[in-house]
Amino acid sequence: MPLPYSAIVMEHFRNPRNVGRIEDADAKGVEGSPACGDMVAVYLKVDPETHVITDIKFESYGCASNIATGSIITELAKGKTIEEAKKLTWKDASEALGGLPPIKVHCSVLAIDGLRAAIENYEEKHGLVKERKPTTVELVKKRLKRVVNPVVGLDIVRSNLVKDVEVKDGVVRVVLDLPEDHQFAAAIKEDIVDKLEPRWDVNEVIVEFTE
Amino acid sequence: MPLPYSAIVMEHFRNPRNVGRIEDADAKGVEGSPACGDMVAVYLKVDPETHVITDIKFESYGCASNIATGSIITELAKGKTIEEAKKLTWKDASEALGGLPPIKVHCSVLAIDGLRAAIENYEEKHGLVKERKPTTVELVKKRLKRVVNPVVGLDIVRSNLVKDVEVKDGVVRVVLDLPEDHQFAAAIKEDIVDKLEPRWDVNEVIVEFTE
Amino acid sequence: MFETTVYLDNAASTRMDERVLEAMKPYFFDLYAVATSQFGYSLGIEARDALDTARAQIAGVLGANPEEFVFTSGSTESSNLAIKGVALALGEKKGRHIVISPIEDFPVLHSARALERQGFRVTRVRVDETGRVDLDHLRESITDETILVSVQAANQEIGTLQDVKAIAEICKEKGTLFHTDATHSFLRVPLDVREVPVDLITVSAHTIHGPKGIGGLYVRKGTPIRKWMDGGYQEFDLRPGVENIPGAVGFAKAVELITPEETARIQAMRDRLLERLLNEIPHTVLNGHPVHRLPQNANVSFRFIEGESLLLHLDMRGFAVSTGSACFSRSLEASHVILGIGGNHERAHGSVRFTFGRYNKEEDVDAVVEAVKEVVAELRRISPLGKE
Amino acid sequence: MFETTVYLDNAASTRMDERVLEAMKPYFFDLYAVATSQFGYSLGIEARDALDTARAQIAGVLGANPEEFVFTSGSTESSNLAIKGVALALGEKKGRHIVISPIEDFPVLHSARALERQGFRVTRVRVDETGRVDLDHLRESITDETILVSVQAANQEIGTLQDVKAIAEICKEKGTLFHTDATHSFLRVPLDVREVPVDLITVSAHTIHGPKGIGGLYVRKGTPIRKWMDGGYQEFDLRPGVENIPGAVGFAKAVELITPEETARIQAMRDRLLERLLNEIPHTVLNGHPVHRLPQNANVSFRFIEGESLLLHLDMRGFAVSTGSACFSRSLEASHVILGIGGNHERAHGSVRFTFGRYNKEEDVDAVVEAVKEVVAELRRISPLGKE
Repeated sequence: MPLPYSAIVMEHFRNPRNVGRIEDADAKGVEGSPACGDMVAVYLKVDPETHVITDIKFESYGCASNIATGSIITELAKGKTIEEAKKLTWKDASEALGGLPPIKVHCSVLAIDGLRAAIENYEEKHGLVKERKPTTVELVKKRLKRVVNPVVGLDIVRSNLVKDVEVKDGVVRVVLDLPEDHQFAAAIKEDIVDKLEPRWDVNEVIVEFTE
Repeated sequence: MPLPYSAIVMEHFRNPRNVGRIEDADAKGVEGSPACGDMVAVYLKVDPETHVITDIKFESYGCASNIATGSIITELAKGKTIEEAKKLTWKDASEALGGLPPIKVHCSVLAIDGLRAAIENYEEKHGLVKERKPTTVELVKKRLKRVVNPVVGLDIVRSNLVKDVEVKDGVVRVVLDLPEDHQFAAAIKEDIVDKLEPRWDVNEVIVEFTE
Repeated sequence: MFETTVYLDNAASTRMDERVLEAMKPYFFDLYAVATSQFGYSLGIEARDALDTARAQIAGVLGANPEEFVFTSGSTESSNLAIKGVALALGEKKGRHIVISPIEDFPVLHSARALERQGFRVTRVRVDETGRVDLDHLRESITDETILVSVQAANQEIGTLQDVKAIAEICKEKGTLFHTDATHSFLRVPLDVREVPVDLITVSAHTIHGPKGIGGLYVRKGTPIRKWMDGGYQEFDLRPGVENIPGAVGFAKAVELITPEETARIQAMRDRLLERLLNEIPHTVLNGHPVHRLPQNANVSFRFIEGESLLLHLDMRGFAVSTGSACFSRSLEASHVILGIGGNHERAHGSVRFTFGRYNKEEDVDAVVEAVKEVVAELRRISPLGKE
Repeated sequence: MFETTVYLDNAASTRMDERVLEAMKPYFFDLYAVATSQFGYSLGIEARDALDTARAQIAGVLGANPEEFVFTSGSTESSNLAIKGVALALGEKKGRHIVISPIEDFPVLHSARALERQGFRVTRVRVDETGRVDLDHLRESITDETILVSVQAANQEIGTLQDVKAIAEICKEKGTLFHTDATHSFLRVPLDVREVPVDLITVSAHTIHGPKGIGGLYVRKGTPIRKWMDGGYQEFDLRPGVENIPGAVGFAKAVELITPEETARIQAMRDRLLERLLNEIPHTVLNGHPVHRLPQNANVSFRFIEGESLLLHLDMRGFAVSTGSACFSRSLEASHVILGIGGNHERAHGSVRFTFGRYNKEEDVDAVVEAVKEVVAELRRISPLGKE
């Protein structure tokens, strides 16, 4: 029976590790919202000398892949320096979990984003932030590589769904080669907005369809 | 099981009466053609004094209702005067047969037409023909009452299918309130043409549809 | 592999009744011919007879004449035929405007959208927070160009029943046709075309323990509608294709087997479930109407948690339910029904639908409640929400 | 009531195989859930698994990938989807011209007519007196605006096989899509999409001893086609509606049970029938192609007599056959196929089709021939034709 979730995912879903809050956390990151249907909060304790993550917990309002990814990513981050932890990707989580359904990248990547947000929060608090990069077409495209086209299981850039990108006066315009009433149009659009809207210099994200 | 044909129809279909030719017939009538899929030939022997039909035979190229009607109508006509026989109708045949499917009037009425044609042939040969009536709108409508609308089992005049009739210079134009691609459009059209085209003063029959 | 013991997704599809298969069998192996024209061979005429008998049975429970009921492949096709068939018949003649509710099931919703792409205007009539159509707004929405109003008899997710009679009468008064998708209410909530002036009704067999792949459309005599699927002359020249006679016979048998007593039994189970969930689990809200709802449907939202996770946990415990969460849906979109009645995304994501059928047992209701209580508590423990 | 002993109308529909029902049963009573999204409950995932397995099996015998095959309610719907779906996708973009043969079955013939009413141009390519398409005329007919060529693989009445490969290659060369209705040739005449560049293929279960109410459409990957029936997101978002999983599983089982040996056995019976009829009954002509024809099909015209009467007499003797006579057809029109290959009305009215299947027995062939001889002689005795 082709279950969408691997045995490891199911195990982490049933018994998620590192669940809860750290009341005196050194940093906290929250990604998503009830409105988008998935939300992850990540709490960190970091050794101020070594920048090693000594404790990490997460909370999840989301589906199985979201919960399992929160569980595994906190396991992977624990004991790493924040520099190392920053480099953890969806692919790392997916590999550790024995695979994640591409159609659910949307939900699972949120846990990685939560970890990154917590690390950024730590860096900000501790003056470790480098200069803020402005949002360019190139940077947008890089971000869009984290949005998956569920039809083919590839990101929307590599699967040639992104027809055009424009950045002007804080407005990002993305044109997708997809009919507006396509089965996954709304989900992909939401994902794109989620990825770009939090940028410091972005006021509006417009997603357009070719049909 | 709702068989379309009554037991009497089936009996006459299996064992048709009066089948064959009369080689020295006094008159002969043929209606239909292989092209329209039904054809009936009726042969008569008539007593020249009493005008009583002393012998009658028929041949049929047609479906069961055509064969059974040929069988019954020859039974009914035998022994009658030609004046009496002329008055035999499809209804008489249908009643004697325990009912005929309305959808098949097209085929069964041909046998009655065959009998009438044979009688007309006799009248012509023996100088009994009255003045030929010209084709008028009224006469066309009367004839159209012999064309059945299979959808409702009523004739096309009474079922309000005939929207307009025009007679001019030997051309009869009939407008039907029916889409041209209706299931029975072709069959009804053919029937109308069959009924009107043989008239002595009709050169062309045009059937038009409203859609 | 998990063992599902309690199936509570009877709105999606139902277990077929063994008696339905028994009724179908002769048409697989003995009377397998197509229904010929009446002038065909015996086997075909007997097949036609079976088809006509099935048709008469189903039409009968709607108070309709046999020739007012055509078989289709299911309710999706029925609703396509109703909406697009009327559009084909009247779009040029009368107008290019239709009215639907925003919480219709996909066949109606997306057929309307297809017409919009062809230049039709579609009005989505207002519904209140329980999903009931605003009758005044409906009345205002109908213009001289309105060729069809399509409002469901019962909602597929939240179970809300519309006042079909009132809607039908408004349509009649305004001189427009009225189609209702009764897929979920058929035989569970009475509807008689002699009392309600509805013109077109979508029904299906698979929601009443009948076979999949067969449904039907009631078409009131004289309704202007054109064939939408093209092909042969079957089904009064309204729906072509070799007739699915085993399906039709199975459908009729399924119709025969539904009784008011069974519906009452189902409603009692549903009532007990709903009462316990709402009373015993905090932050739980009912979706849909408290009174005007399908007897077999319960739909609630548990705050702070997401439906797919809840569904998966229940599945591991042997209970099959459905959710309006985006993560569960094929389109990854949250339920348009819950959003359509003014609910927010959280309410949609946390919504769970329990629908009962013939094979549910009274003793399972409490087991479901206990499992839901446990799982909701566990997921709330994990959730970042609802804790301040 | 007559007892039909020998059924020779397998082109209309076939007796279902008992093994097909056995394969379907679990999906009536155990795995009756809908195929949920992959994130549904176990029962739904198992249902999906069954559906996918069935899909892979059927796609496999066409040489196709599973995701290139969608289930429909039958070949009528498949052909509607193929023709109208391509028209929706390309009508605005590329052009409004399609090419069909004049002897297509009703779904293709009438879908094309429906497009004509919407302003499409339809070219009906010439066929010769055996029903084979004139390939030069086809080549000339395809213009830059041609979006689709739809030519059947085998004719429903006269059994003529088209040179599907040659047609496909012409279409490919000309850059137009090619759909073929293979309802009657499926599995009886090989067709592999890896060898033949066809884009869309209509198939059905009920002609191969499978269930009624289920069919399918092969859609080559990348083919521009739009959803035609509106509703949910099933079948790769190309065909909505609750999946008929028992039907799909039965279809796959039926596919599995067809063997080349069986086809050879059927052809041998057909050959013997045809040989005897043509040799022993004067004024009898073969309809269709003597060589390029379906192995299960025999079609002859007996001059001077009408088919319905012949059919009825054969029925009384226990033989079920079909005729192109107008009196037999639902529309009271003579066979458009026989007229389309240049036959006259008499030839159409006197045409009789004998189609064989799994349950025919060798020893019945001679009995059929004897009965036909008797009946033809009797009807010719009654007939006014053929006597001078």
